[in-house]
Amino acid sequence: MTVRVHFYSYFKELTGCPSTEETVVEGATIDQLLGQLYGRFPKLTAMRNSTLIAVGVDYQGRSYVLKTGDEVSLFPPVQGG
Amino acid sequence: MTVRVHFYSYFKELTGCPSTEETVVEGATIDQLLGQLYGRFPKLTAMRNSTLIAVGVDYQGRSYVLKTGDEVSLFPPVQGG
Amino acid sequence: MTTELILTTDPIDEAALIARRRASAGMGAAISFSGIVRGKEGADAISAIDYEAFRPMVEHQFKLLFAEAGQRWPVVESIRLVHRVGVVKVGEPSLWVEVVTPHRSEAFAACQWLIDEMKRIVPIWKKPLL
Amino acid sequence: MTTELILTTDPIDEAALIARRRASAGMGAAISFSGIVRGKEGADAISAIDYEAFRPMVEHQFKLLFAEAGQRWPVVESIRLVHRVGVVKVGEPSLWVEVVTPHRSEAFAACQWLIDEMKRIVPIWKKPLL
Repeated sequence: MTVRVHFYSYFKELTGCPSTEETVVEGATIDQLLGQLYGRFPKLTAMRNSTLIAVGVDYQGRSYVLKTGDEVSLFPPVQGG
Repeated sequence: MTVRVHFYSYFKELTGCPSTEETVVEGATIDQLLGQLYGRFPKLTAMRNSTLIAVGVDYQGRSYVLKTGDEVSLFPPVQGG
Repeated sequence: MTTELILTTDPIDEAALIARRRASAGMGAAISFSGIVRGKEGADAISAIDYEAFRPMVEHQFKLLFAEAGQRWPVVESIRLVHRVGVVKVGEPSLWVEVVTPHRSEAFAACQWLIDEMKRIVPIWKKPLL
Repeated sequence: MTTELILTTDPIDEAALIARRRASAGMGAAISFSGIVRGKEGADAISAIDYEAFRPMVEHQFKLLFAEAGQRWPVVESIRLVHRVGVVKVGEPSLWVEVVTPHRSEAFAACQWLIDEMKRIVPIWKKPLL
């Protein structure tokens, strides 16, 4: 199955794109998705410990099980204000 | 010697006047002045433990030694805001 | 640090005060607090509060407080404070305080400290009107 | 509790926001905080900050924060928050928050909590412009 992944802030520079599609196996977790993305976008790995993850408009942890149609967003620490 | 004493807020109601003159001995302290005033204005005694005292525009304690021309102000706890 | 104190019988024009705000390029935070007359004093409904001020002492005590605020938070660039005297109707602000600082934590701290100290030592009193 | 969130590319008109403030007769405190773009980011002089927002998530996360603020401080009557997106020049506010409560302690506490939480979870990012 395929999920769309969006990048925000300087994650776009690290990946070179604002979003991408990634094919994962049924029942894959965000952790597995991240593993695949780190293979495609090695510069993202430097941010491994400070990457925030959302599915839709809610934060999710790495054990979240992906569903078809999920829109995943990855971004660095937020800086509003 | 004579000092002028001003009353603020409901202290004016308790004394019936906004200010008064009081004759005190040379070297008298505010404590002695208060003793005399409590004689003249017995209703003030009820506020004995919550009376604020200023000489001019500065707070003073009861041991302050009065000088000729001092303007003393007595008032209840303040309530700005 | 610049400071401004206004004691006035006129309504506080918050929009005009905001429009006059000055902040240098290093300032990142401006807090303004409005203290508004509530419709009740204890259990009683009131229509207004009559504020009495011992003006020269109010001015002097605020000057001392502003100076102490500047020592406690040397980064404060500006403090402005307006307090109504006389009759202030329910729903109108009786107090407006603004503090401008580089970062928000000092603005919040200094503004709260200033109001707390004002309520402790600045000779202003309230008389509720029914 | 009423809440209002505005994400806008336009300058924040604080005076107009103040003029639109509504507070019932039980409210005694209104705090407004303005976060202003500073002229330096670290050691570098900058001219502006470009704010990027993941808008639908920003709106959702603020909704969650407003609801939690209402649970933590049930006396809060109104929260209004405006955040700029896009380029904000040095000296202009990028954030404006107002909290209206019966007494000042809750206004200060809720306003600070809201800004702290915003900086923790609301997906907005800054890019300094030289």
